Amino acid sequence: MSSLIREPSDVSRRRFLQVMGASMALASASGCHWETEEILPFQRRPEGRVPGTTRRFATSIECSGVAASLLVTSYDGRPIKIEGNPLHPLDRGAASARSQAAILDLYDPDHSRGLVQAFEGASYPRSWKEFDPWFAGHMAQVRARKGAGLRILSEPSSSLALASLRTRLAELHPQARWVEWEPCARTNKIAGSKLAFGRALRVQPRIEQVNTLVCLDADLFGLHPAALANARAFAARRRPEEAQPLRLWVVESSLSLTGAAADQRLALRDEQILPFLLALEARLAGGKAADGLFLESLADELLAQRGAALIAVGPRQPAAVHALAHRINANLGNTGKTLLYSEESDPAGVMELGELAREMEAGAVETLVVLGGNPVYDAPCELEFRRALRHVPLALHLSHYRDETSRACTWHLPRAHALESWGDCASWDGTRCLQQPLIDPIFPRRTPLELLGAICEAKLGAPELVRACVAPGASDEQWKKILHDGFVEGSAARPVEAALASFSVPAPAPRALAKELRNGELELVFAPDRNLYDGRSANNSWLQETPDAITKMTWGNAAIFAAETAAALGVEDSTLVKLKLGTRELEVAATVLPGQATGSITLHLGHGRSAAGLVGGLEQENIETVGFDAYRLRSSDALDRAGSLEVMPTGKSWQLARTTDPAVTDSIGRKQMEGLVEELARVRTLADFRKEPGSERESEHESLWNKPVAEGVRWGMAIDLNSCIGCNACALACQAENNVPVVGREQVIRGREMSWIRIDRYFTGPERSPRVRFQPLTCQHCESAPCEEVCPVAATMHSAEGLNDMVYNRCIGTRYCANNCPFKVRRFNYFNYHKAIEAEGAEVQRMLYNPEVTIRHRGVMEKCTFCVQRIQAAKIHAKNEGRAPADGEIVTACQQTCPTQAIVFGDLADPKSRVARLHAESRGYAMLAELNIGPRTTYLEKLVNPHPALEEHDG
Amino acid sequence: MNVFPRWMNALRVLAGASVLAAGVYVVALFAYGGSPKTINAGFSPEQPVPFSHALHAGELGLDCRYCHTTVEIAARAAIPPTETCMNCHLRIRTQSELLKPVFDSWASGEPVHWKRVHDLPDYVYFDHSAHVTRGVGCVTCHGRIDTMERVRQEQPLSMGWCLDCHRNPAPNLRPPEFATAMDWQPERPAAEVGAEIMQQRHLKPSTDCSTCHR
Amino acid sequence: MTASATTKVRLDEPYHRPLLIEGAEDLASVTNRVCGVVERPKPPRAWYIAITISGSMTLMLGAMVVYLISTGVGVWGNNAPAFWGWDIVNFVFWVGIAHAGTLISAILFLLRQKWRTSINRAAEAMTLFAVCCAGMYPAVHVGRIWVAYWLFPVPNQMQMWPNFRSPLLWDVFAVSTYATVSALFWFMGLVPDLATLRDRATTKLKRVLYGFFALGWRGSARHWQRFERAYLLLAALATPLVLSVHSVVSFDFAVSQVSGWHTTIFPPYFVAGAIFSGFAMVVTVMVPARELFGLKELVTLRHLENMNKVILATGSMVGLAYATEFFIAWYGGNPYERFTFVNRAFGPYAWAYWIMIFCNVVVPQFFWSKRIRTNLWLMVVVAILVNVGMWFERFVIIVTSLARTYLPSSWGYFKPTWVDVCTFAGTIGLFFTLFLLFCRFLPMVAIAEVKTVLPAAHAHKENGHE
Amino acid sequence: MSEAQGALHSLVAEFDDVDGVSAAARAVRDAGYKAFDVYSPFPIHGIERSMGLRATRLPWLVLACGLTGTVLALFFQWWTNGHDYAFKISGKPLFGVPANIPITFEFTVLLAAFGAFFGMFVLNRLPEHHNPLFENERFRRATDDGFFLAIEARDAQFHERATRELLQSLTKHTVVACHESGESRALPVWVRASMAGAGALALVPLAAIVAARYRDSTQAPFHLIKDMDSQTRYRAQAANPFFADGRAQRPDVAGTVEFDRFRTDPALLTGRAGEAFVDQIPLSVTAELMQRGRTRFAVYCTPCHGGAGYGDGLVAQRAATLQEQAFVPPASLHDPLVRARPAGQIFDTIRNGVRSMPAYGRQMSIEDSWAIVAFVRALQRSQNASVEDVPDAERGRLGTR
Repeated sequence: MSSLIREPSDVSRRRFLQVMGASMALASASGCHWETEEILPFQRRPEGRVPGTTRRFATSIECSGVAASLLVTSYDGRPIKIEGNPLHPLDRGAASARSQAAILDLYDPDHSRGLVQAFEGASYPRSWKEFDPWFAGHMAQVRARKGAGLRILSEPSSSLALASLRTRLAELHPQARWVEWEPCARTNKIAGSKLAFGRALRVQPRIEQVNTLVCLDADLFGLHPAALANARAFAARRRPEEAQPLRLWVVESSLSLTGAAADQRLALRDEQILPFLLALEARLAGGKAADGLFLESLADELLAQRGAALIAVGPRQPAAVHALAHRINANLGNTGKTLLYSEESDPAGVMELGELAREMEAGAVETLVVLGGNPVYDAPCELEFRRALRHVPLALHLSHYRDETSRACTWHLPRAHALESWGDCASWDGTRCLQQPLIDPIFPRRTPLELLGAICEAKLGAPELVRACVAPGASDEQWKKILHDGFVEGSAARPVEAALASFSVPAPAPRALAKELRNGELELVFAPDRNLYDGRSANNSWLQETPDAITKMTWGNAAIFAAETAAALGVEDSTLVKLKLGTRELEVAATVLPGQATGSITLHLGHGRSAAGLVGGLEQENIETVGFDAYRLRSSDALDRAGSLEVMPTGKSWQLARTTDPAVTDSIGRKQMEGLVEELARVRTLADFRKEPGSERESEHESLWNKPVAEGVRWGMAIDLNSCIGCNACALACQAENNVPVVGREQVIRGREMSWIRIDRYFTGPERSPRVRFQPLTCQHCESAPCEEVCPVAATMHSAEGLNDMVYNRCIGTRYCANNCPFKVRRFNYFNYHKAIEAEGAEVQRMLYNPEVTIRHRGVMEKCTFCVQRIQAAKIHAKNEGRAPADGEIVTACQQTCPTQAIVFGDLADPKSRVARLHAESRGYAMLAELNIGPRTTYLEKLVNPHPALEEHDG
Repeated sequence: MNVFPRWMNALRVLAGASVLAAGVYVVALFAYGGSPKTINAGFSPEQPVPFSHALHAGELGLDCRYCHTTVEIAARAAIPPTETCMNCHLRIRTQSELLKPVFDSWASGEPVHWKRVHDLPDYVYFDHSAHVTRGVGCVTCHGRIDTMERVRQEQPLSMGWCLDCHRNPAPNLRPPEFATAMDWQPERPAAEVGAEIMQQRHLKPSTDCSTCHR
Repeated sequence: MTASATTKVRLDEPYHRPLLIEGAEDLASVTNRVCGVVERPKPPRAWYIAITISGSMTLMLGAMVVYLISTGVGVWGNNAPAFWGWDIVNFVFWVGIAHAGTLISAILFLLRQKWRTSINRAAEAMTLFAVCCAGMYPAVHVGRIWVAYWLFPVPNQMQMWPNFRSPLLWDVFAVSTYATVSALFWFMGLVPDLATLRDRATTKLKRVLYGFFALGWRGSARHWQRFERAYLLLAALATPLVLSVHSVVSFDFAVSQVSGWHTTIFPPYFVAGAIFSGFAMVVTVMVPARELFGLKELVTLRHLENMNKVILATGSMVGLAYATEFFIAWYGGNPYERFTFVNRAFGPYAWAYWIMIFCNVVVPQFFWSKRIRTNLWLMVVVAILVNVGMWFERFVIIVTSLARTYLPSSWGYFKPTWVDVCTFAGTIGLFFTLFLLFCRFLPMVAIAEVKTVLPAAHAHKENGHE
Repeated sequence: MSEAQGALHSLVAEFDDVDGVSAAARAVRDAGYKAFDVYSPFPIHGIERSMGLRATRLPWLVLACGLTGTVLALFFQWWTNGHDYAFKISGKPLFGVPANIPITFEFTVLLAAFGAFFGMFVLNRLPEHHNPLFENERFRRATDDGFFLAIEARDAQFHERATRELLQSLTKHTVVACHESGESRALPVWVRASMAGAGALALVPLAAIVAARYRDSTQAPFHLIKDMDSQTRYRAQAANPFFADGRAQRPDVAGTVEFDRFRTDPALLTGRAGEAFVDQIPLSVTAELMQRGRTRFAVYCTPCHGGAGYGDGLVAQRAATLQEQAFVPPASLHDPLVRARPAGQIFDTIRNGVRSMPAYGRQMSIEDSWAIVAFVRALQRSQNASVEDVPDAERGRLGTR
C-alpha cells in the first residue's frame, strides 16, 4: 500500500507500520460491537455557541506583503474552511486556490510543533520555557553592544504592527540591520516606477474602465496580487451585453492564465518584449510603420482607444519595460483613467540579501533572526546561503515548517499559522486587513510579532499591539466592527499624482529565430509556480495534486518547450533533459506545450524541496523530493531569466503525472478531439454572436417512455465559459468542502485522482497561438441519468428535486455507473485514501474534515453532490422559520469562491432565479444533449473578441 | 447385496422434511435475531453520573429544553454543559457522592464523559430541529424518557423504522408546542390529528436518499 | 458376434459416415473402458504432473483474492476511465467457455446429433468449472464484497431492494440460473453411470460413496422412461437458457451508454463467440484427455472433426459480426461511435485488435482443409489460438471502448498489474484442477448414452412393432 | 443373503440382449401382468410399448412450475421496484415490462428445471438406496450389459409356480426368486434419538436470541460490517484525545469577533442605557412575543418560580423537603420590590443571575430573555389586577365568579 498511495504520513515505512498497528488496535478495540461514542460537553458553553453548527470569522493571510481578506468557517471552534471575505472591496467573497489551501497547513503533521536546537550536528527538541529566559539573557548582551552583529532577515510585510516594532528595534539596537528577501519580489516594478517617476509607485489597474488591455508578460488574473479583483472586473467587461467589450492583447513567453484568456496573443521570447515595446512606442509616436501585423493593429487600436487602454507589465520584466509602459500609458492619457498610482513601500534602507551573505561569510554577523522565508532554499544560488550560515554563531529561524533553512540554523522556532495569529496586513489597494485567530495555537507556536516583541521588549501583547497600530483610539465598538469586517473600512490607499521624469531606454539588438534555437542562445525563464508559488506551499498536498491550469501537471514540474524548440534540440515530452547555465547544471523533466515562445524555456520555481515535509519531500526520511528545484540555476544576475542556456537531452524517460492523458496527442486522438471540442466547449467570436445570437442546441429527441413531470424545486447549475479563467479556485473549494482525498503521484499517473470538479483544458488552433478553452466539469445531475439505471443495488438514484444522489453506504462498488457516465465525473475509492488520517496519531489532521460530509470508505463510488449538505442545511433552516429558501441562499462551494462568478446554482423551477435566467440565455447549451440524458447543468458559450484584421490571419 | 440398510428408504421423507424445516427455521432465526429490534433496541450504557431522567424530567417536571437547549434550532439536541447542572446543584445535594464527576468538572473545567445512547451511523444525518419544530414529539423516538432511571434506546432507529414514519407520518405528529410533552395524548385519533397538522404546515417528508445520507 | 459386422454397415444408412464408435465395442467393453479410467489404482504420471501445476496455480488464485479483498480493487490495473479491466474481460471469457457444455448436451441432443454422446459428459463438466471461474470475478471485483449479498433480494432492515432495471442484476440471475441448471443437467445424466460404478465397485467405501449418489438407480424401464422425458425437457429448457445467458451478459454492454458497447448486434454476436470459444476449449481439453485415458475409440476423430466444423462456422459468424460492427459505426454516422472503432483498429490498442482479428477470423479458416481439420496437433494449435483470440475480443470490446469515451479530457490508458495476471492464471489453474479431478473420479464419457448408439442397443428383428 | 430372509418380493428372469427382454416383456404383458418391470443398462427403444406403460405426467408438472416462475418473478419485480420502495431511476417509469423480461425468463427456466429434475426423481420414488433386487448378485449386470425382467409378488395374477414357469419359458437363464430383506423397515432408535437431539439443540440459539431481545444491555450492540459507521471526523461534542481536556470542540479565542452576528444595541444586549436600566422592552411586544415568553417561562423559570411566579416551583419545593441549607427559596415575582424593578433589570437578572439565582444568558437567546421579561410583566399584572384593568365588555363576566 505505502508504495501505491502517496499521501501525508503514509509515505514513510515507519508511519505506514504505525498505521497498520493502529488499524489493528482499532479493530480489536471494538471487536464485533458498535463503537460507543463519548459526549464531552463544555464546563461553561460560550454564549451564542450551538454545538454542531458553524460560525464564521473574518481574518486575512499575507503573501509577499499583500493581504488576502478571508472568511473562515469554524465548526465547534475548529476552522474547517477558508472562503473569501464578501465585504472586502477587492476580494468580494472570492479566495484564490492557494489561500483556500492554507487550511490544510494548519493541521499538517509537518507544520512545526516545537523548537529544535542544533548543536554540534545533532538537533535537540526544546521548549519555549527553556528558550525564553536564555534568549532574554542573550538579547540583553546584544543590546549592551547596541545591537552590533544583530541582523534580522524578514519577508517583506505590510504589517503596521511589525513596522512599529521595527522602529522600536532601531531605537534599542541602533547597530542592528534589517534585511528583506523574497524570491519573487516586486523589485523590477519598483525600479521601473523610480526610473519613470523617481519614486516607488504601485499601479492600481481599473479594468472596468479599460477597452483595450495589453498585458506584456503580465499575469493579471493569475499571479497578480489583485488577481481576484482583476478577473472579476475582466469577466464583467466581457459580458456580451457590454456595448464596448474589452479586447485583451497578451504578449508573453509562456502561456499564463491571462494569456489563455487573451483575444490576441503573441508568443515572444521574454527578452524580446523590450524591443517589442520600444517598437510599439515608436509606432505610437507616429514613427515608421513597424514590422508585424500584430503590432500594427495593436498600435492602431491603442491610438483609437486613447484614455481607455491599459498597458500592464509583469514583474519579471526589467525596469526599462515598466518605465516605458508608464510613459506610454501617460502619453495615451490612460493614467488616471484606466490606472491609478498609489504609494509603494520603498525598501530603501533595507539591506540586500547579497550584502548580508557577504557579511555572514566575513563572520560579521553574530545573531541572525530569520522571520519566515526560506533563504537556504530560494536565495540566489551563487550566494551559497547554506554555507554562509555556518559562519553565524547564533541563527534563529521562525518558520511554519522545519525546512531547509531551519535545518541550517542553530535554532528552529515554530511559527504560528495565520489562523492562530493576531496581526495585520494590507491588500493590494492598501486596505488595512485584520488577522484574528480562529483557534488557540494547537501547538506552542509564535508569530513574528511575538518573537520580535520579545527581542525589543515590547510592552504590549500581539492583540493590543495590533489594535494600537491599526486603530489607535478606536472605541471598543469600532474595534469590534473592524474585527467583524476583517478590515478597516475606507482605508484604501489614496491615489497619487505622478510626474513623469524624462529617461531613455537603449534598444537591444533583436535576434533571428534560427540563432535563438541554437544551444547557448536559448533563454531560461524562472516563473513562480501557479500552485506552489515560490515553494512555500510545497508541502500542501492539495496544491501538489491540483493540476496546473495550463499543463494539467500534478506532483512536480517540468521545463516547458515549444514544439519547434523541442524538435530543433531533439527533446521529447516526458523525458529528462540537462539544463546548463555556465557552470551550473540541472537535470529536469521536459514537456512540450503549445503557445510557448520558440527558443524560450520556462521552468517553474517552488519544486524539488529537500526539506518540505512528508508531502513535498524530506531527504532525512528518504522521502523523495517532488519535481525539480529551479533555484539551483537561479543567480542574482538572472533572477527572472537567463539568456545563455544549453539543453542536452539525456534520453531518459520520465513519467509526468498529468490528469489529461497525453495519449490524446496521438494523431487520431487529436483529430477526434479537434472535431469534438467545438461541440463540447463552445467558443464563438463576438461578431458571430452579434450576427446570430442563438447557439444551436440539440433538439430533444423523442423519448421511448413518458418522462415524469417534476413538480416543485428543480436544482440546476449554469457555468459561463465566457467568465471561467481556469484559476482552480473552485477545485480547492470543493476539495475542502467535501473531504475529497488526496491520492498521490502514483495514483494520479494511474488516472485515479478523486477531484469532484475538474477543469478540462483544450488547445485548438495553431501550435504557436492556440485558443485555450477551460471547462469546469462537475456531475451534471442528468434528468435521466445513465449511471442510475445500471446500478444493481440502487445506490445512486434521483431525488424529487432532481439531484442525482450517490449513497455511499449503499454502494457495493461495481463501478458500472462510472463506466456509463459519459462525462466521467464519477470517482472510485480504489483504496482507503483516508487510511493515514484514520490512523492513531493523526487526531490533529482529522480536525480538518467537514463533519457534515461522509468520508468515503474504500470500495465505494463518489462524485459531486451539488453540495447537498449545504442544500439540506439551508432548507431545514428556512423551513424552521416557516419559509422556502430564497434564490441565492444556497450556494455551492465552487460557486461561492469563483472570482468571476462563472458558476451559478439554483432552482430551475423558479423562472426568476439567476440560474433559470442563465439557462434561458441564447448562449446556453447542454453537453452531449444528443444522448437525451438531459443534464441539469447548462454551459454558456465563450465569446472571444479577436481583432478583425488578425482574425483570419490567426487561421 | 444391499449396502444400505432398509430403513434408509424410510428416512427419505423424514430427511427431506427436516431439511426443509431447518431451512425455514434458520431463515426465521436470522430475521428475528438480526432485526434491529433485537440487536439495537434496549441498549442502556452505564453513565459516569447516574442522572435520573425519571426524577428530573418526571417528578420535577423539567422541560426537555431546560437542558437540551439547542433541540429546536440545531441538528443536535446538545448534552448540556456542566454549568446547567450547577444551576441547581450549586445549592442542592452539594455533598452527594454520585454528583462528584459533575462537581469535579465544575471545579477543573474537565468535561463529564457521557456515553452516547442514541447513536446513528455516521453516514446518517438526523436533524432534531427539523423534526421537533414540525411536531414530532421527543417521546416518539426516545420513548418515555421521563420514566427512565437510566436512559435506554427504546426504538430500533433502523432505516426501515425511519422510512415507516417518513412514508406515513400522520400517526406520529402532534401540535409542535406539545413536542416535549412526554404524556401528551391526542383527544381524537392520532392519524386524524396528524393529517390536519400535515395539511396546515404542508408537511411532506421526503424519502430521497440525500435527505439523510450525504 | 457375427451380427455386428452386418449391423455396422446398416447402422449408418444411408450416409455411410465413419462409425461413431470404432473397434468391436460391445456393451461390456464400453463399460470396462470408461470405468477402467476411474477404477485403475493409479492415474498416469502425466496426471500427477498436471494437477501439481494446476493445483499450485489455484493456491495462487486464493492468495491473490485475499490480497485483493484485504487491500482494495486498486491492486488491479483498473482506473478511470477504464473502471472495468481484466476482471470483466475474464468474466466474459469464462462465461463464453462455459457455453460449449450445455450447448453440446442440450442443443445437439434436441437436434438428434448422436455423435454428441461421447463428448457431452466432459463438456458439461467443463461448463460447470468454467462457470465457477466466471462467477468468481463479478463477486470479487466489487469494491465491498462483504455487502455483495445486497445483489440478491433479501428482505432487510433498510427496506431496500435491488434495482431490477440494472443489466448487472440480470447478469446475476442469468449466471446463477445457468450454473444451477447445468449442474442439475449434469448430475442427472451422471446418475445411471454412478450406478454402474456402484455395481462394479470392489471396495465397500466406493460402493457406499457411488451408491449414495446413484440414489438407488437400477435401470428400471419405468425409471428410464421418465428419465428420458426429464432429460429431453431439461435439454429443451437449457437451450434457450444457454442463448439467453450470453445475451444477458452482452446486455451489460449493449444497454449502456458507452460507444462501442451500445450496439444491438451484441446478443447474437456474443452467443456465436461463446459457442466458438467453448468448442475451441473442448477440443483443447479433449484431445489430450483422450490420449491420456485411452478413449480414442469412444472419442473418435469424427467427433473432433465435427467440433472443428462448428468452430469454423461460428468463427466465420464472429468475423461477420466484426465487419457489421464496423460498417454500422461508419454508416450510423455517430462521431463517437465511429471514433471508437477507428481507435480500436489504429489507436493505442491496435495491437490487441489485430491479434483478435488474426486469431478469430483468419486462423479458423484453416479448417476448410480436411487435413488440418483432422490433424490432432494442428487442431489443438488452432483451438488454443482461438481461445487467445476470444480473450482479446473481450479485452478489445471492454477496455478500448472505455479508455476513450466521450470527453477527450477523460481519456486514459489501461495497464494491467501483476495481480491481474496472477489472478487470471489462477482461474486457469482452478479450471484444470477441477477438470483433472473430474477425469479421475467420475466417468468422463456418458456410458449409458454411448451404449444407446451401439449396435447391441437395437432390436435386430423389426418385430418390435405390431 | 446373510441375514434372515423376508417375504418373497419378485421373480427375476435374466436375458442377454434387447430382443430377449423385449420379447419377454411383451409375453408377460400379454399374460396380463401389471406389476412387473424391465431392468437394462440403457433405455431400450420401444420397451414402454412392449410393457404397455402409459406416458408420464412429468411434462405437465414442468409446465406448471415454469408458469409459477413467470408469475412470481413478474409480480416480485413490480412489487419491489414499482410499489414497495418506488425509486426514481434515470427518469424512467417505475415499472416497465421490457426491463423485467430477462429475470422473468431466467426464473421461469429455473423453476421449470427444478420441476423436471426433482419431478423425475419423485415420480420414480428415488432415492431408494435399499431394494430387494440388489440382494441378487447377478443383478449388478443390470447397469453393465445384463437385462432383467422381474414380476413382483404383489401382482394380482402372481402365483409363484405359474409365474416362474412363464418366466422360465422366456429365458435360458434360471429364474431367481428375490426376497425382501429380513431387517425391519422402521428407523432404528439411535437415528430417531439423534434427530430429536439435533432438533432440541436447534432451539438453544432461539432461546438465547429471545433473551437478548427482551433484556436491556449495557454493552454496545452487536455489529459486524462497520464501513463508514463511526468515522474519524469530529461531530458535535465529540472527543479528541489530542487535547488535554479531551474535547474536540474548542473554546472561543479571547477578543475575537464573529462574522455576521454583529449587534451593537446596548439596550437590547444589556438592558441598560448607560448605567441605568431601561424600562422599555426594546422589542415590539406582540402576541407572538408573549406566546414565546410564556413557553420559555415554562421551560426555564417555572421549575423554581412556579407557574404563577410565586416562587413555589417543584424544584423549590423539593429543595425545601430535602432541607437543603444552601438553597435560598426563589423570590416571588409579585413581591412589590420585584414588580418595581425596571424591565432592563429583570432582563439583566435573567441573563446574568442575581444572588443565588443562576445566570441563564448562555441557555437562551437575547430575544427569548426579553420575551420572558414581557411575559413576567403580564404575569405580574394578572396577579395584581384591579377591576379597572378589565375591559368593560368583559366585566360582566366577573360578577359570575
